Amino acid sequence: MSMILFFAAAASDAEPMMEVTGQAASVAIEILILTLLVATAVSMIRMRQLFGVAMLSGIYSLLSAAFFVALDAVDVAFTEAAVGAGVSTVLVLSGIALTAKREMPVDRRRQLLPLLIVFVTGGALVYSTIDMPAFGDPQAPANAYVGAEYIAQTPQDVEVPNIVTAVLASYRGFDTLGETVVVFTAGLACLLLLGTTLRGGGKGGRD
Amino acid sequence: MGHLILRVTIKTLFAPIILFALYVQFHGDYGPGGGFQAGVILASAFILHALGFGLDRCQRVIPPSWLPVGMALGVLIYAGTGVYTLLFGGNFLDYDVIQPDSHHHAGQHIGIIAVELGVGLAVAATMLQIYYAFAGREPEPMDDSW
Amino acid sequence: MLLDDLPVLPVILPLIAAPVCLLLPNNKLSGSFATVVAWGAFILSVMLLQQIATGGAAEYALGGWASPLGIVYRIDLAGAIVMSLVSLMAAVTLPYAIESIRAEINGYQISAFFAMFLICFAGLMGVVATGDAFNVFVFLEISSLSTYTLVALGAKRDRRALTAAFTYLVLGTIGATFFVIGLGLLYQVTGTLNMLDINEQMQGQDNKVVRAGYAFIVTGIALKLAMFPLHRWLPDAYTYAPSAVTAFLASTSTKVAIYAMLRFLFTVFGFSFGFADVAFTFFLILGLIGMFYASTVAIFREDVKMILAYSSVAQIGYMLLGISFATVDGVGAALVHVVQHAVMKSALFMAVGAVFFAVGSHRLSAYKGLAKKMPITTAAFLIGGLSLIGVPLTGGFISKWVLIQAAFGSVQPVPTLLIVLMIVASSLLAVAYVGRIAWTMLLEDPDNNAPVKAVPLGMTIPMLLMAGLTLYLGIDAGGLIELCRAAAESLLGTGLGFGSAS
Amino acid sequence: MIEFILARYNYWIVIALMMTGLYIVFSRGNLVKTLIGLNLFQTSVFIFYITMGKVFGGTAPILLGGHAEEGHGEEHGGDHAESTHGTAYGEHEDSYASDPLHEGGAVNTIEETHAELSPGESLHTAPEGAVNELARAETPAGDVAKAALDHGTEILYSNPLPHVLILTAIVVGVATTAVGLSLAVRIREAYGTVEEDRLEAIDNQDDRAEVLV
Repeated sequence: MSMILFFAAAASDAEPMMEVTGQAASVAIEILILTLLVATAVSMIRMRQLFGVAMLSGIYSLLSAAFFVALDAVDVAFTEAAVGAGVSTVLVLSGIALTAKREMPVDRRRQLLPLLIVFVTGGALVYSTIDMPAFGDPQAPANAYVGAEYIAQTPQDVEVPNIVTAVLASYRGFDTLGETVVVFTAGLACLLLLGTTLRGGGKGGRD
Repeated sequence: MGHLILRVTIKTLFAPIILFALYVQFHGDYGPGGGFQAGVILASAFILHALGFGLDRCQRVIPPSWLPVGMALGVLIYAGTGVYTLLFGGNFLDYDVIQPDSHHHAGQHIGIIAVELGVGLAVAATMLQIYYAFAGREPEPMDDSW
Repeated sequence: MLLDDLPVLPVILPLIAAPVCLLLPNNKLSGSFATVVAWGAFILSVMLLQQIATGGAAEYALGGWASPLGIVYRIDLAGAIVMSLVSLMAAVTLPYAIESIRAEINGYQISAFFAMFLICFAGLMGVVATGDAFNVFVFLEISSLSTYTLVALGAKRDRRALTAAFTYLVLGTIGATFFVIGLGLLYQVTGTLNMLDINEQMQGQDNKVVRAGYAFIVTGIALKLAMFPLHRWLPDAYTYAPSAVTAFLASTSTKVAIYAMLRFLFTVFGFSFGFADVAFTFFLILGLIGMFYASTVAIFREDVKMILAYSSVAQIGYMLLGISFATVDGVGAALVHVVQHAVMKSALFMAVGAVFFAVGSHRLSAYKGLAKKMPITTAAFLIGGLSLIGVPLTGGFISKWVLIQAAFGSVQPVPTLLIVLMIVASSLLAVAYVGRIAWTMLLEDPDNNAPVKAVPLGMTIPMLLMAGLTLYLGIDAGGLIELCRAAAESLLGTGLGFGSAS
Repeated sequence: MIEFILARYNYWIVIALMMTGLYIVFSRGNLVKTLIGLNLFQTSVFIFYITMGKVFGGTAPILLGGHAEEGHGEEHGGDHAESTHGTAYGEHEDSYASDPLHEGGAVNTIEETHAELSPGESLHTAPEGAVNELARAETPAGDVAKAALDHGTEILYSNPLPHVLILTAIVVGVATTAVGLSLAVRIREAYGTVEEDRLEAIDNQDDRAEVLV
C-alpha cells in the first residue's frame, strides 16, 4: 500500500493529502478489477461447459465495463455492458442451444503451436511497453495531441457537451457510418445464413 | 412458456425499458449514450418479451418482414444526411451546411440527431433481426457423449 | 459542384446502393440495379484516376473536418489505379453474377446477395480511398464481414463452404485485431490517426513501441492478404465460394490488402525507419517460399478451382517480391502484377464458373474434352492460363518481365540471379499445373457425349472481356507500366527520405 | 525501477488478458468456444485502448457545468437552446461528482498545467476555428493549457478519442460474433458437430469419396 501511495504522490507532486488518498483508492479499485478480470479469463480456458463459459464471458464484459468507468470511459462502459454482457451473451446462449452444450476434451499434444504464438505475440507486446509512455500521463502523445484538440475544439465547433458524441457523430462521423454499415451487414448475414425467406425471420429450421 | 413471476416482471419492465431507450437516444448529446446504445436497449426490450411470452407473440407485434426494412432505412437515414449535405454544397456529412447561418451550430445539432436516429433504427432492427434468426431455428437433439 | 466530391463518390455510391438494393421488390431488378451502380462507380473511379494523374493526389475532408481532427480521404495515383481496378471487376462480375448465382443459391436470397456484394465492394473501395488509419480498419471489416457471408453462400453446393468461411472469419478477425493493436501502439507514440500525420509525428522515432506497432500492423495485413505462411484460409474460401464471388474476390480483395500494405510500409513508416529492412528481408524470403510452395501444391490438386486458388497464393508471392525490393521499379512491378493478375484471374475463375454452370463440377475429371463442347470457355481459360505461366503476348509475361528488370535494378540480401532463377522456376511449376488442365480439356476424350447446358451470354461476355483484356495488356502494356511507375514514385515519395529509389 | 513497474503493470495485465483470449482461439477445437475466445481477445484489446486514454486526475470527457457557456457567452448570449443545454448537463455534473470513483480525481487546476510549461512558452490565444493552426502547435502540453485557458476550464478530461474508436470496435466485435455464430449454427446443421477435429475428419472423408467418384 505504501508503494501505491508513493506512486500516487509521484504522479501528482504538489497536491494535498486528500488527493493522494483519492488516487490510491482508485488505483486499488483498478487492481481489484484487473485481478477479477484475470481470474475470469483464466477460468474460461479450462471450463468445458459452454453455458458456463458464456456466463463467464458475460461477467468478463461486465467487469471490463466497471474498469472502463474507473478509467473515465463512461460511454464505452455503457456500450460494453449493453452489448458485451447483454446482447452478446444472449446471442452466444442461443448459439449454444443450437450447436453443442459441451466442448470435447482437447488434445494435449496440440497445445505447442498455440502456446508458441501466444508467447511470441505477448512477448512483442511486453517488449513494446518498455518504451511506452507511463500509464495516465497527460503529457503522453496519445493524450496531448489530437485527443486534447477534441476537448479544446468541441465547445467551439460542435457545442455538444458530450465530447465522445461530438467526435463520434461529427468529427469522425464517417467511421460511425461505417459502423452502422457493419451492423447492417451482420443483420443481412444472419438473414442470408439463417433465414428461410428473405422477409422472414427464419421459422422452422433449415432450408 | 416462462414462469409467472418472470412474466409479470417482464410486463412491468417492458415500458420503462423502451422509455429508457428513448432517453438514451435523445440524451446522447449531454450524457453518455447515443443511437447505438439506445438501439440495443430497444431491441433488448423486445427480446426480453420474446423470451417470456414466446417468439410468436413478439413477431405479431413486430413482423419479421419489417426488420430488413428498418435496417436499410437506418443506414439510409445516416447516409442520406451525408448526401443532403453533399447536395447543398458542403462535404459529405458536413452538418454545418444544414443551418449555415447559425451561431450556435444548430446544423451540427440537427445533423447529430439525424445520424443518431439512423444508428438507433439500424441497430434496433438488426439486433432484433439477429435474435429472430437464431430463435426461429429449431434446436436439434444433441449428443453430449464425450 | 459534385466534381469536388469525386474522391468520396465511388465509395458512397455502392455503400448507399446496398440498403436500397435490399429494399427492391424483385430479384431481377436488384441484380440490374447493382450492375448499374458498379458501372457508375467505375466511371467515377476512372474520372478520379484521370484527375489524379494530371493534378496529383486528391484530398477530401469528410464532414468538412481537416486532418488530424477529421477523417480525410487521400487518394494517390496507386490508390486511384486500385480503385479503378476494383470497380471494373465489380462492374464486370455483377452481370456475370446475375446469371451464375441463380443456380448456386436460393431464389429468395438473391436481392440480399446483391446487397451484400455491393457492401463488400464499397468496403474494398473505402479501404483504398481513406487516409485515416482507423477508417482502414472499419472498412476492412465491412468488406471482410460481407466476404465471409458471400463465401458461406456456396454451402448450397458444398457444405465445406461453411467451414471455409468460419476459418476465414477467425483468421480474418485475428488479422484485423492485430492491425488494431498495432494502430494502438502507433497512436501511443504519435497521438494521431491520420496516415500522413502519423508519419510526420513519427519522424526520427525508432523505439520499441514503433517497432512492435510495425510488426503488428504488417502481420495483421499479411493475414488479410494471405501471405505465406498465413494463407491457410484462402484456398478453401476461394474453392467453395459461389463462382461469381470467387471471380470477384480473387481479383480484388488480396489486391486491396496489398495496397493497404504498400500504404503502411511507404506512406506511414517510410524508409528512414530502420526496422523496415528486417521486414523487407522477410517479405523477400516468404515471397519466394510462398511462390514455390503454393505452385507445388497446386500441381497435385484435383479440383480446378483449388488449383487456381493455390496459384493465387503463389502470385501474391510475386507481388511481395516486388515490394521487398523497396525501389520505384519494384513497387511499380508489384502494381503492374496486381492489375495483370486481377484481370487474368477473373477471366480464369469466370471460365471455371461457366464450366460449373454447364457441367456441374469443378473436378479435373469433368474437364475432359471440354474443348469440343465449350470452345469459347476453353479459349478464355487457356488465355488466362497462358498469362498465368507468363507466355509472351499475355499480361502475365509483362508483369514478370518488369519484375525481373526490377530485380536487376536493386540490391538484395539474396543474389539477384537466384531470385530471377526462382521466378523462372516457379513459372515452370505454373506450366505444370496449367498444362495439366489444358491437357485434360484439349486432348482427352470426354466420358460421354451428352451435350452440355448452354452458358448464357451474361456469363460469356464478361469472361471474354477479361480474356481480351489479358491479351490487350500483354501487347500494349506501355501505358500501364508508365502509370504504375508514376504511382510507385508518388507512393514512395510521400514516405520519409525517399532514399533508396533507383 | 518501482516507478517503471508501477507505470506499466496495467499494460502487462491487459497483455496477459489478450493472450488468454488468443490462446483460447488457437487451442480450442469447439467453434463456439473459439468465438468466445475471439470475443475475449477483442475485449482485452478494448481495455488496452481505454487504458492508454486515461489521464491521471482526469474525468469523463463530458463537459461539466456551464463552461461552454462561460467561454462563449458573448457569441450567443441569451440563446434559448443553449441555456437549456446548460441546465441539462448541469444535473449531470452532480451525478458524476458524487461518483465515488471520481472523488479526488477531478481537480487538476489550471495553475498546475501552467507550471509544466517551459518558461519561455508564450500562451497566445489561438484564433477561433483555426484547427490546423492549433493542431500543429509546438508543444502538446501547451495545447492543453491553452485549451483550458480559452474555455475557462478547470477540469482535466480523459482522452475521448480512444473511447470513440473503441465504441466503433465494440460494434464491429458484436457483428463478427453474430456472423460467426450463425456460421457455427449452419455448420452444426450440415455436419452434426461443431468440433474442429470431427469436421476435419468428415471433410477428409468427403475428399476421398470425391476422388473415388
